[in-house]
Amino acid sequence: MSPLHLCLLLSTGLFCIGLAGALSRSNAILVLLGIELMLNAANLNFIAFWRYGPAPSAGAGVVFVIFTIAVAAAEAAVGLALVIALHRHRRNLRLPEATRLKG
Amino acid sequence: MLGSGIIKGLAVTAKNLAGSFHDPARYVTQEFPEVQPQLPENSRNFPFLVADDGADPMGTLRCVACQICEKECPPQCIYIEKSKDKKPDAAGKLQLYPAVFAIDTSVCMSCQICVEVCPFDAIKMDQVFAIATTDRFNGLLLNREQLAKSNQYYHSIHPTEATEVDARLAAERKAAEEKARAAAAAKAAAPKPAAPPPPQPPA
Amino acid sequence: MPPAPIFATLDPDRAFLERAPLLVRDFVTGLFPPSLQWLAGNLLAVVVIVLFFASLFALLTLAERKILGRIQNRPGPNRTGPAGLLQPLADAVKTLVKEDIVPRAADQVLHFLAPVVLVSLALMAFAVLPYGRHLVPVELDAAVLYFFAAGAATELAVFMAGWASRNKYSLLAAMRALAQLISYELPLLLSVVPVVMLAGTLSTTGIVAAQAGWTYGVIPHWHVLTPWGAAGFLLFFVSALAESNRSPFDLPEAESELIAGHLTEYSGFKYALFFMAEYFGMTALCGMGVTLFLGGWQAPCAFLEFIPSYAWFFAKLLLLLGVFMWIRGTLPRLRIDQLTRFAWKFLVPLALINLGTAAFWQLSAGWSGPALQLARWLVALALVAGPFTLLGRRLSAGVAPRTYRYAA
Amino acid sequence: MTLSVQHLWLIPALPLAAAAVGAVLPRSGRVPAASAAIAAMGAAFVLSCLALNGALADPARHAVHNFAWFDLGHGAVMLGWLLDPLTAFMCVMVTFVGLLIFVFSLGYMRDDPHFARFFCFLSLFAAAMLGLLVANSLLLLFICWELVGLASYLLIGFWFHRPAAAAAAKKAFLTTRLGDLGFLLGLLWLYDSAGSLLFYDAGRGVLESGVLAGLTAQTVAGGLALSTAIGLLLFCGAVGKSGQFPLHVWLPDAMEGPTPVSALIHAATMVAAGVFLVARLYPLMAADQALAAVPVHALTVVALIGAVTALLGAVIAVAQDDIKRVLAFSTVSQLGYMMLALGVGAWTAAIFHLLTHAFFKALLFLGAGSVIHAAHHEQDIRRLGGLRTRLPATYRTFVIGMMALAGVPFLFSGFWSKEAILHAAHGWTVSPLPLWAGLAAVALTAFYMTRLVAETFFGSPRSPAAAHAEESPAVMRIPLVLLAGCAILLGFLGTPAWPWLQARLAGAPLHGSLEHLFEGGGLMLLSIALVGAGIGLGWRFYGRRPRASAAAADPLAAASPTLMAALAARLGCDEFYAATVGRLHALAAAVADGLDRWVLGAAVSGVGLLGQFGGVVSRENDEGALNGGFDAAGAGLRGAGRSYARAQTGRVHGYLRALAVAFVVLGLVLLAGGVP
Amino acid sequence: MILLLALLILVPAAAAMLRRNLVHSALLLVLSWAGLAAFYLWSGAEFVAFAQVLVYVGAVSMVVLFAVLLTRQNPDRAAPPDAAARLRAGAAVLTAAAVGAVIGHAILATPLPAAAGAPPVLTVRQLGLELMGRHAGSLLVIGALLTVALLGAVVLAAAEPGEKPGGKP
Repeated sequence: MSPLHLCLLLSTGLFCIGLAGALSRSNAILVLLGIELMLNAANLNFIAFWRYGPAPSAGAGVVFVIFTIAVAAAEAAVGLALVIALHRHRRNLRLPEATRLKG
Repeated sequence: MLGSGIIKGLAVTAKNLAGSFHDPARYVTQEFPEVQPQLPENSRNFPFLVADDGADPMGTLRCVACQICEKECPPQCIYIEKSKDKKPDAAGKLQLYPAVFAIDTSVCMSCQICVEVCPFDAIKMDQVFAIATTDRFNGLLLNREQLAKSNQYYHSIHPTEATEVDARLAAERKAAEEKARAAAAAKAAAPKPAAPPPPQPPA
Repeated sequence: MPPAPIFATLDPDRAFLERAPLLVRDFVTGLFPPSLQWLAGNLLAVVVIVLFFASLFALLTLAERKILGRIQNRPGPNRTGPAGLLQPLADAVKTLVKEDIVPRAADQVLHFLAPVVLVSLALMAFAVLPYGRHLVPVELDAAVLYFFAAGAATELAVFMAGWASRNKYSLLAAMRALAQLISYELPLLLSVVPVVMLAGTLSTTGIVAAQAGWTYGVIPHWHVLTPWGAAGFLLFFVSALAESNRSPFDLPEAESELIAGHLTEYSGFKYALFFMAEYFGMTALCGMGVTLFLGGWQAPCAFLEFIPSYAWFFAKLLLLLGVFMWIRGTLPRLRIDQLTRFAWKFLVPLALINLGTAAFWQLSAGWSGPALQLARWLVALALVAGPFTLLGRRLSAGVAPRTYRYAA
Repeated sequence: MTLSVQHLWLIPALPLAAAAVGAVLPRSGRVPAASAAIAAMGAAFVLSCLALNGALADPARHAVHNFAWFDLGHGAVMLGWLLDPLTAFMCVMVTFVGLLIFVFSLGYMRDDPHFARFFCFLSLFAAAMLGLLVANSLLLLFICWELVGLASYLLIGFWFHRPAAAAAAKKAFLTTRLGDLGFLLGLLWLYDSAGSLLFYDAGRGVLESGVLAGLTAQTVAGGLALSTAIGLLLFCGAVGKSGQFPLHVWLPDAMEGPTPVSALIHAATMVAAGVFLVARLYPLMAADQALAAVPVHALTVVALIGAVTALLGAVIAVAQDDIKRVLAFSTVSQLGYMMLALGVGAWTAAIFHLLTHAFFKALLFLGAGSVIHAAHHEQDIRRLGGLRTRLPATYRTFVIGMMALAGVPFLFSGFWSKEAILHAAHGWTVSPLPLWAGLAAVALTAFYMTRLVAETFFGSPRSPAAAHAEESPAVMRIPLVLLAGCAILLGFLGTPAWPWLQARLAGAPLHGSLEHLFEGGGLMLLSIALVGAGIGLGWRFYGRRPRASAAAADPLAAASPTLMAALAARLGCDEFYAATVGRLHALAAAVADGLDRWVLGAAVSGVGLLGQFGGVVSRENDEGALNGGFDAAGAGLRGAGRSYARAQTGRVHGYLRALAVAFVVLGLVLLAGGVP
Repeated sequence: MILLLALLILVPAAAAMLRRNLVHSALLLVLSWAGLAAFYLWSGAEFVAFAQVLVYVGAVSMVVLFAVLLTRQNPDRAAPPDAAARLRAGAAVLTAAAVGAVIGHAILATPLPAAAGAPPVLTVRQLGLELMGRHAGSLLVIGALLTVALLGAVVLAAAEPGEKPGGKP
């Protein structure tokens, strides 16, 4: 098993933890954090492939991670603003009860 | 412009910083144990008992243990026990004297009420301030011997006030003496009818 | 730059004093077997940094108290040891033996971790400062980023301290402190960006190297001596004051009003650690300011190069720290609304405009001839001074000097 | 003085900047918005003239300036500008006509509260059109193409508070979108097979022989050459944009927009875009001509669709009563002519007709606008009449436009361009249908235009509005006069005796001599005779005895009521679409509905996936149906939508879980399928 | 080394998802993010590592903590998990395990190149040229996205005009 395998497995583990958290927790903040973890797992993959990939000098992996981090920051800002708005309207953050947008 | 005030302020403090090294006006601290402060005459701290004679303070306390100060003291820091016997005071009159006179300076609040109420000018305010001690229970509880200070000392710390007090005491004593002399004279003249008493106003 | 300096100088790379720290390092690492020498070198750097800055911290506390005293026409601590030099030691002993009180409801682990995290993060920032010609503990390509990353992480510790105390005032104060730290991080970073832009590198050694050289041998090429650099330095300096919770931005602690804010529930050595971290942060920020704007370890004049570079660095560092103390002795504390308004309505716009000024400076680098040079300076100065005046006028609009009716 | 190709972008950029200015101005910024738009258009016109000057210096050359837009994989996506006589002539035409329309709008839209917004949209529209013209990349062309669609949507629906206008805008947008779907597919296919979307790129462009040879060498399903298949897909876009049968239904409805918009859309820009596209891609479309073994040539399809459209439009126009609708169907018909010309191989003739048509159709529309403006927004020709004396300037210019459109011989531009097309159709060997359709349309055009003029301007006013009409202000009259002049003069640029325009467009040397003037004299005589017949018949029916009142029956309808009713109903195209496509959609929606209800008891994730699938199906149906009737579809759509909505529980976890499960299933399928 | 890093990343992450106290969760996640930064550092992606610290440890964590406090998440008052929550947790773990199994199998089944030598060197200058050159368009888009997201967040989180600053209890 090569180090790349290990890195990818690590990323899988992180992704699954994030997924399990996002699915199981009812608190909107934790769901967001779970999603952040999944994003991080994706970043980890980019770096791993950049590190062990065929053309590391290209730097595309790193650039992509930088973009992902920026997007994740934006996502966190907007997501948490939504959380606050949700709290303002419902006085709690339990997602299973937030079904007002149901069609 | 924004910031000009800040610069002015910085200039002031910089002047202070630099001036503290050469300008005595900008370095006002007196280093205490080495340099004793010149206290102004009106400064006061804790009470002490005035003794007329520094050589025998216990014998010449002005205090007659009337206990007015003990009663008036707001934080109740004065404790007095009267003597069983009497001693003659400076005027030669027999008076009680305090067998125990204690002030707890950890309680005293330096209000000077005791001084104000004392009819005998026996308790006055001291100027000592370095009375720190390592024993916080007994070290600050001053007894009669520690409290008694001579009239000279009183003169040295509050000269104006002490002179006034002395003058007043002297005047009182003189009045008392005169009165006593008059009384004595009256007593002496009483057997002699030739010496009529001064005209009495009608009762 | 004229090629021939007016004064003959000795080659700084070969001067004994210049190389002395390196020689010592080589000697010490030479005592270890070759396979462990890299480890020994790094450990040595760590030990030297920790010891040096810890003692600098001790001296700084003393110096600050002395300077504040002098500013207030008094001598400051002068009893413990000769001229009060042992005062820090006495303080240390005092904090060490003091009772360590932890509120019963507090989150024990976080309450303990907060000062530890804070100090370690504050210490980490020292790793990338170039202290001298070849004296940089870790040569990083993204050193500036590293520095501010470490600095940003300290906010976490503040939050931990406030939250773990389980005291609502601590928590509120921590949130206020965070609001301040986050607000001022923006102008701080924005004021650094022009430097990075013009030096073309994020490496601290590279930035120092970009400020090398003198015009006529006496005017150094430091960033602070350009219009954008001066403005950037001021912005950096003010933001650094706020970032390190120094007066007049010391609201988070505000000993006299808030019973030390998020530190209320701390006592003894933990409190001392917070104190230490504050000084470390201040020193590191000053070091960064020296590196970014004041030419790092470069000597101010060519003929002064015989003084070793690290001496110059520390001289500038101490100068900046002295100014910090001077300001503390001068200015009263701001209110929280004044504080945030100052950051968002004054510093951030100025920093953004300064970015444009720096870009102009960079683009006009090719202008030659006295007329064009003059034009370059005038335009850049106008770009700096105009917004400053206008924004300043807006900021101070409606604020008149206070009149004291009953004061002389 | 010339404009080099590197700076060609300035031409679309100027109106774009004007649009940006208009967009940020407040509602009260009427003067700055209008002056920015007109100034930008005027400057663009000057630049276009400079560009034309440069292009004519060497007409055979395709000057290009290409640059990388962004990197994608191993190559870069290239964009570029192209300057050749086709581009230059089109630019001059668009900017000139556009400028006049802008000026006209000053008067026409004077009282509108959203005056500034109107000019913003107009500028955007012009910018998109000009961008389309200067593009040297099919991708850039497509982008501008879509922008044109967007701007037309905004302009047609400018009076969006009127339901008819909003519906017309939607209809125009969605109908053209249907054609654009083909365009997009063709574009992607072309990129896939040619590896580039540049037209000319030093031998690597898709319109250059090397790439074309590769495209014709391959065949796809049905034996079509690859170039034919791609060409036909791209042609779909032109069909939609140029209002060709069967996607012509949006064009008459687009009359709901303000009249200057109609002039812009029908004369200069939007409809011309389709013709321009085919002309631009002519080498690609014609690439399969050399192949004998293919079942159908791309150009054959173009020619046949053009012929059908030319005839259909002319026939329907006979029975329309709205002044603008008559003109709209005549546009459909004329565009059919152009397509026909392209299809039979005479692309220069098509562009010649496009240019002449642009001028006289703009003239007619603006004239109609002037009539409408004067008659207090009365558009029904049965209620007009007698305006000859009340609006003398409008009448004169309108008649010139009518003569040009009808193809009155020798003096008017329409005659020469139409003649060129008929001549080319005559020479086409594949089928005689285009020629016949063209000739029939000639007669019909003359007939309905005579009807229009007679009904509008002769007789006596048949409504109070018409009776109180007053001549429009000078700002509206001057464009009319200028356009009328052009409608006459432009024809002489392309007479058979001196085909300067065609030669310049084709980059061929000019062989002019007077003896060519009456080349193919028989055909010309026939068409002159047909024109005369059309005008004569029209005058006989409508001119000699004007109708007495608005309610009086149409003389033609009296003769053949059924036919006339069918024509008035536009041959039932809309109804046909409603009945077929709309019903199909309703059926599909019902099926999806039933499926959903049936699945409802199963796992939520299943419902979610099916619902999404059903949603996609429904959306496809939607797009297919919207060009038909909206109403027929509405009920089914609502029902389907309600049941899809049930899958949208609003529970974030549900969505997430469905995603995860779907991912697992996908992974398992891939693993089982042996994909590592 | 990588196992150590994995431990540093996964254990806090898992613990964060299990804790009932939101502040603890957030702080544990910060630890996990720091571990990720260490991983990047180990991989030679220095810049990304510092960016990760700056953005996640410095900024995102702050935003999260602010959100936690602003929404008054009191750990003492949190309801104990009910049956539905337990069911959901079980389903979530199962789903995540299934996803993990599928990906893990896919990874293990893929023959990947053996270890490269030293970590690749990518200086900040190269990275900057890369960002400003080939990816300049994307950089602009990201910048616009960030701006819009920030404005949107401000609009979303700002108190509505009629609302009192403190809000209702």
